[in-house]
Amino acid sequence: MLEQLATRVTTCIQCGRCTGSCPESGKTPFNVRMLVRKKQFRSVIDEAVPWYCTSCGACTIRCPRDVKPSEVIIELRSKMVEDGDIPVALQKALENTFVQKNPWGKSRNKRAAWMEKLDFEIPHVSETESKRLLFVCCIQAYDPRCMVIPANVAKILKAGGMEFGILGEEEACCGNEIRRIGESGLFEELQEENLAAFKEHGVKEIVTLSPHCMNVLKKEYGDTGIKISHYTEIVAEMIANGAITPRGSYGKKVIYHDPCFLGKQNGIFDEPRAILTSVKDLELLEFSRSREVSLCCEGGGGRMFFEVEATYQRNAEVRILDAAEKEAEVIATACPFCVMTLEDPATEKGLVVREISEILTEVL
Amino acid sequence: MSYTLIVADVRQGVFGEANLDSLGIASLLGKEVYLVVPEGAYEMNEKMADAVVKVKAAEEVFLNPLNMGNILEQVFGAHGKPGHLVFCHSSSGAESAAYAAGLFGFPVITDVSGYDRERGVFLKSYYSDKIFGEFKAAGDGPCVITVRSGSFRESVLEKSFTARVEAIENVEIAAGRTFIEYVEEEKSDIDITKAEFLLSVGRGVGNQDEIPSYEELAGTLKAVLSGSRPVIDKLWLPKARQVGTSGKTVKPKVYLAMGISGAFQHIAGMKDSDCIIAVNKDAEAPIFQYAHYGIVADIHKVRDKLKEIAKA
Amino acid sequence: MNILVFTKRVAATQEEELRILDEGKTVDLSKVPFKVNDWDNYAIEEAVRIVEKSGGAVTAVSIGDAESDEVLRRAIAMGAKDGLLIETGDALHDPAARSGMIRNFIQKENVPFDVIFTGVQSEDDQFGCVGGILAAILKLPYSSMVVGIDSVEAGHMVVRRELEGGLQERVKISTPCVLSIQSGINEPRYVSIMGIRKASKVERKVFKAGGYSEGADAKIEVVKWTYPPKKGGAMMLSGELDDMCGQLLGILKEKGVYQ
Amino acid sequence: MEESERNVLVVGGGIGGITAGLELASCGVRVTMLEEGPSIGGRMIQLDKTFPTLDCSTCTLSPKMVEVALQPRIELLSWAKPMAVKKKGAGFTVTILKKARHVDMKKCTACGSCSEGCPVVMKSEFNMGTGPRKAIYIPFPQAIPNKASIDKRGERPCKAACMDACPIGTNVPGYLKHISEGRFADAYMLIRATNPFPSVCGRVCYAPCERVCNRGQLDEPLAIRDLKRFAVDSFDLASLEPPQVQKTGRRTAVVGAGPAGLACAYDLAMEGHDVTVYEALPEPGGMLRYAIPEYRLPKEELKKEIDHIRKLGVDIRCGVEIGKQTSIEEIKGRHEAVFVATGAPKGLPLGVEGEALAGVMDGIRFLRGINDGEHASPGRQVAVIGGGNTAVDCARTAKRLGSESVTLVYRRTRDEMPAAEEEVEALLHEGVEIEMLAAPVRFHGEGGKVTKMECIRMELGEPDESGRRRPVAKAGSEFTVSVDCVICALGQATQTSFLDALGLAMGKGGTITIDPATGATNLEGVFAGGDVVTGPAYVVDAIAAGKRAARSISASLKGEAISGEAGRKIPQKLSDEELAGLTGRVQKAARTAMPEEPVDKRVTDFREVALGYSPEDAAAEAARCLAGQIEGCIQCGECERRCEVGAIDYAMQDEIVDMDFDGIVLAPGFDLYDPTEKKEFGYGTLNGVITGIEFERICSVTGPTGGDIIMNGKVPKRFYFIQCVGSRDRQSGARFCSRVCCMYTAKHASIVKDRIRDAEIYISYIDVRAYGKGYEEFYKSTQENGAVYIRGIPGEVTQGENGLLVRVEDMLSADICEIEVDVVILATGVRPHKGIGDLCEMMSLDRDEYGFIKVNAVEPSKTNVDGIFVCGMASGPKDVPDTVASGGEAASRCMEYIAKDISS
Repeated sequence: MLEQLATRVTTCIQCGRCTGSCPESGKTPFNVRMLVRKKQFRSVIDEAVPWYCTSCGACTIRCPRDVKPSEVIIELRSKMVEDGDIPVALQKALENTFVQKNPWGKSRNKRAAWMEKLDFEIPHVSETESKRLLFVCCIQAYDPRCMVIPANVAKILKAGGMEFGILGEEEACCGNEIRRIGESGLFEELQEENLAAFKEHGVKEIVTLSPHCMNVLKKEYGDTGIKISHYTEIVAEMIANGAITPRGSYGKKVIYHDPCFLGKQNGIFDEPRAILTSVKDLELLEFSRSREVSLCCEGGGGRMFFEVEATYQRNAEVRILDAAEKEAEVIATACPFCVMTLEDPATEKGLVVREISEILTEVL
Repeated sequence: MSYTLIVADVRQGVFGEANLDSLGIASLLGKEVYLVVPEGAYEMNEKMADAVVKVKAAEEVFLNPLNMGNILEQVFGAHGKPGHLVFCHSSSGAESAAYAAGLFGFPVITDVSGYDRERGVFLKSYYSDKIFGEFKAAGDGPCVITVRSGSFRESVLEKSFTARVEAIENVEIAAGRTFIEYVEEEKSDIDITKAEFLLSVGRGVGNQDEIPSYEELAGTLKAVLSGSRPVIDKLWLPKARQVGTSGKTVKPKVYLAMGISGAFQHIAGMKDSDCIIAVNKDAEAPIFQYAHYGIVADIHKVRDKLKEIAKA
Repeated sequence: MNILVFTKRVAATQEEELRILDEGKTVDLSKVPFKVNDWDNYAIEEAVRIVEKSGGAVTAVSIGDAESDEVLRRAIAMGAKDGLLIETGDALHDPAARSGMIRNFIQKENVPFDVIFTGVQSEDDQFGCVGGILAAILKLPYSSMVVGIDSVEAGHMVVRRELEGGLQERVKISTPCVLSIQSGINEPRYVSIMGIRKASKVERKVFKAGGYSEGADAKIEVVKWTYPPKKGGAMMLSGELDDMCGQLLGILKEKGVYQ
Repeated sequence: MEESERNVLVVGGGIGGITAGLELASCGVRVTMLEEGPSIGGRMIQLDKTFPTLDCSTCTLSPKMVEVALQPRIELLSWAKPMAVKKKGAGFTVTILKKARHVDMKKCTACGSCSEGCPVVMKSEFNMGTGPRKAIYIPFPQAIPNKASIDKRGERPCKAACMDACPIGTNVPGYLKHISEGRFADAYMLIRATNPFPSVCGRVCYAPCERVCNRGQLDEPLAIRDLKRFAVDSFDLASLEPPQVQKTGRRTAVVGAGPAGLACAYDLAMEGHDVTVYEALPEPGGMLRYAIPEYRLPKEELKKEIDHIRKLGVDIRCGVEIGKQTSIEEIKGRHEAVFVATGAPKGLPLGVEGEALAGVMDGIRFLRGINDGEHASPGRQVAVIGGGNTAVDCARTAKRLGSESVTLVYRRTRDEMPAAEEEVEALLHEGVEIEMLAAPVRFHGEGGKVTKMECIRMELGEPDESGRRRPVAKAGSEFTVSVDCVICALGQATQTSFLDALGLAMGKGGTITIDPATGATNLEGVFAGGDVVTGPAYVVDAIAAGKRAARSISASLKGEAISGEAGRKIPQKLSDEELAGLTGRVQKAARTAMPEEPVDKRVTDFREVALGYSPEDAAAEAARCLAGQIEGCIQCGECERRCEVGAIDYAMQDEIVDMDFDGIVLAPGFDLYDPTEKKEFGYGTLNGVITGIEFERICSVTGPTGGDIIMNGKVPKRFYFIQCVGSRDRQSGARFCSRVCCMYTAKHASIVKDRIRDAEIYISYIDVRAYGKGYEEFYKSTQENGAVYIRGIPGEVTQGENGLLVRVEDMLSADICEIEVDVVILATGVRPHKGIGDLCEMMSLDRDEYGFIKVNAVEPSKTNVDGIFVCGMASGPKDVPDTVASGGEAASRCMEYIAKDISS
């Protein structure tokens, strides 16, 4: 069971830092401070509003009173989920997750289909000595654009001499987004299912591909005793200790976009950059809004599955314009959701979005 | 069992094309073909059946499944029970077929899209066409079937003579259900999920000024214009026209995508369309992986050419 | 108004690649997840909305194996008062057999109802007949493809049926009656896991199917399962612009969307 | 109460401590006041104005500070803090640490010249880092005590052997420090302080400093000479105006315009004396001008240096040959002192048969010809005899003039060659061959022209008096080579015949005998130095000799005794332990190579070979200096050199003393919250985001800009103040209100309005806490003066196109605003002083939940320990008036306590 993260709405002093931090405030009707206020007074909340939250976490990180506004949003959503007041697209994602254990409703039987791209076999984690699990995550198991990521990371880890296995069809959605959508019951089921699988196969260590999985496994699965890392942490270390050396050259100007769940929320800023700077001829640029103040791409908090009714300039587009201004040729990131949201506007501007593992695989 | 009885699919005075499928399977079944239609000015080729039974009743009465029992009883009374009772797999056909099967205790096989004459088995879709079942009625009694539109048209055999005409004079009208009126669907804005043919445009249209000319093409082709997110985001088309996870999920018969590269969210909203045709100048565009037909070309040129040919 | 709604647990095959086993005798569903039939979901939602508005109770009934309890819990979570399971081990492919069993059950158990809702069809077999046959054998008025219930009065309802090409017909139907509910009639509410867990506390009655099979024999049989004819990837149209556009219009014509 | 023997310790010299201390002293108590830093004044002295009257903070506080200094019953110990406290009866024994300030307070006159010369630039704590200070400094002009102190934070990891090795004691660590931190002009001026020829030494010095550089023990020695060259290259000497010196009217003469003579002339001129230099050759510069080839020392560079000397007023008269146009007696008669530095201009003959043949020439003459502009090739096959720098210069020059083959013939081996190693290296690179262990014995000629050279093989025998092994001819090993030119560069001799009339004492080889400590000859008023004394030697030695003579001459002109220079220290090497200690601490880094003209290009002309460093390379190379690895004083000795009263004492040690007190008043003050962790505000990453106290310094008349609000060289127009940064903040562990920020922000806003009329001012607040008399009114008038108060704290500050973008919800309208400004000022909250933990531990004091010293609610200066009282922010946030009140309260409570002690 997930330990209930108690929010502290009553301690809110209405300083407004949350709204000022929020990537959705101003351009959408979403005002997180106001929602907290309404929660304080138990006032009626417009049903459409809580769904704008991208769960980037900036409000919670910056709240001086530890009110945890992003958790307040989850609480509001939970209530709405229980009442069934939930956008249809999200409803579909939840129902799909219920049936197929992934929000896209893709066949669970094809959860390991990404391996077809590999020229080597990855054993089931139970067959490994290290009991080190590569946790693939739904989007990377199914989306054709993202399926290359597990394949690339597998190649890189193998090159670095690391043993690992997968759960294959036994893996269920990590539930990070499900919890953020407010479906706590479903989240618990996923958590139980995954934990049971971890336990059954004696998993000792988990390498995640998506920062979203890492976040939930690390922070919201309770004390599992399992070491959880993002693959960039592992790979950066491999590069540092010489286990792998990027040999090829990548003569491009690359700008790195910090994913919220990797950076802001989990403090992993340097490892992805270390990987990129280890590549010959790669010129690493920085957004003026980077690291802790990186702009959210709006892919989190369920926003991957549905888009709000709003006509405003999307953050992904803002991001791409910023990248173009810095004369970047490639936008690198370390999160599949960021890849998906950034790619569309990037293509329009003639820029390329690459997950870090894609760049590394190219030069390995 | 010497004949096949077809219940005609009619609506608002029109003898629909779908009847050709009923006539087609009847030809395959190889027995005399009887066609039951309401009396009225229906345009049809009367050489397709051996006999046409004209029911002297209003079309609405004919289409009410509760009345179908009485009509059929009168046919059976005159000719005995048919070998097969054929309906179109349409809104009314399927309704009346089921009701009739229940009423007379006939076996029923619906949505038939094939018939193996040798083995006498009907092919019926299962699991959204992922599997087909070969079905056969138990026993030798009459069997109700509904046929899938477009499945048997080619098998229609024109008879060498005009069908003989019979009539049913009085139909007992059931009280349980009465027709009130036809309702055109509300047209405040077009519901793209209901359209059979969508012409969908994407980022590839380039700019807003091009939109009217695609609207024009949609008009010419009698398609409904829809769009992918970038087009909606830029307010070139109203939000209600958006196809994709953030817009509507559509399953038209034909989805003609022009200048849409095929973002994942978009694909999710249209992949179940019966027929997807993609036009894009980028041969590598992901949409081609989902399309049934593809054209690699400049979409504006294709647009102009289509208009030109269609108008000619 | 008491509404009896039939709900079925079906294989969620949309994303699956199905395999036929035993030379066409069986379809392998062992690794396929199950879910509630989509049309039934709309039917339950509509029923619940009616009773929420004008009183009465919704009773959900499912024919299937013990696992079908899941769809009953779901229906209860949506607002049904009771859940009844007619437990049977065999898959009933014949709608006539299903309908017969339902008639026997209703009559034998004296299940009270004012209206019976079914989904237009079930996702697996796509017969779309249970409602129609059931109405006929219960001698009740029937309407399928219901996309709107405009009014519910004492003794009758006014409903809208979906026809082709965006056309609808409005009919008056006297109650009791059987209605087959078309998808899109409403937007079914989301049923949260918490909701389902709460629903689990409501008792569901289980009846063994064997007691209701008299006169409900199958009238059709499956001879063999086959795969659909293979479809390739995108067929790329080639040639000059003229040719390609000509072919395109040809396809449109063939698909019946353009004359 | 009468004068008692009561003693009270006051810890902390802020306004609280000052108040308490003065109160106690005025009651006859002896007060010892400990201040941890260099001066009392605390936070208040950093403020520009005080609230709400906008009185000048310095004007209010500095009289009180002076009172502390003048109050005879107060003993002020700066750089001091308590280490341990023991109860002793009703009183306490306190162990006090007095940190060494390395300046003798009794001697220091606060003249400031030490700070002026110090090469170590640090951030001024007083100015909150908005301005610089030096490693030796007085924190601000009103400081009490007003004495310099040295910020010596670590032992210098090397021993500055470079300075000891340099004949003119160049402050090498000092100028390297300047270069490593980008202050190239400062570096140049520091070099110039002891060296009138930086440009020459930056090119041709033999760099004894590098030979002893202790970095060499770790990896490679610093490129000290090349860095000097860099400093020279980055400075435009022509733009340097010579200092205005007080003329003495004393007349001095220098004979010989070589490096020794000119160095002497320069220093004499700097002392204000009239100097006339007599030079026989047409141009000044001596060997620098006539012997060193252009590719090593461009004439233009030398000319700049000499021009500067002329600019100083030195009269250089060229083409004046003593004994022809004038005589030495005449010169001596016209001047009060004469420095003879005529060098060693004469080439030594080889003394073998055939030396008179055409094609056999003297090296010095050859080079002089080239330097005069002759560019004819000396011959096709050239042999250069000798192994010194002159020989090497001759050979490389011959190569450049197009000689097909150039061979250096040397009696010993390469190891014994006196020429600089890198010169020999360059020579080989450029294609000159060295014929070692060979010496010419005879030249053969045809038609009076040399055609062949006969040599004999040598072998090395016993070492001679120079320590080098003596070459011995191997009989019968003669061999002959074809040559058409032989350049002899065996050595040089002085030419002193024109001095004969004076009767100078002469040594062997025609050199003048002097007192090596002073440069004085046997004749009064006549000094000598350079090659004429030593025989041919290095440039820097000549400069040193000139400087030494100038010092002696100056002294003699003033009538002072001529004393020698204090004995030069012998360069020290690192011990093995010292070296081991360094190995872990200092990252190894190779010496940065000096870029050079490629060989194929350079041998075709006389362009300078060494190209000079880029600023980046120079800074990186200079940063290798071990002295620069420590923070604070690098012990370069510059202050010591400048301090006229000898107050500098590097060796001063910390002191620990025990003292007895009857009571203690604690006033350690507070710290300000460091907003770096609030990344969203960009403090430390965005230019223009500063804290309130930093802004206070920028506004202050005693601040780095003298009170003009200037940031990044511009007057900012748009200001954004963010309140409650680190206050009422659970995340940073301080839920309390800091009490002062609302009002100091209002004060800042009104200061800005006062100084920048058209300023736009935004103030983000949660609620404005303006309690008490005059506060609310002040807040109101700030608003009325145009400061826009926005209810809501910004979520983030980011870099916008034309400034900083502040993103904030204006909560009264729920609008999200993005406001572009030039400056964002964070009203950081207060925190308990970082030393308070130690203090409480040693005194067994309780602390409250926030870490302040816990006090009794109704007697707010009483701690849990009898006899220890507290005032000011140490017990919680207070503004200035409250702190003053609490200081008084603490003093009276303490008086009460010690009086009880007396009466009992």
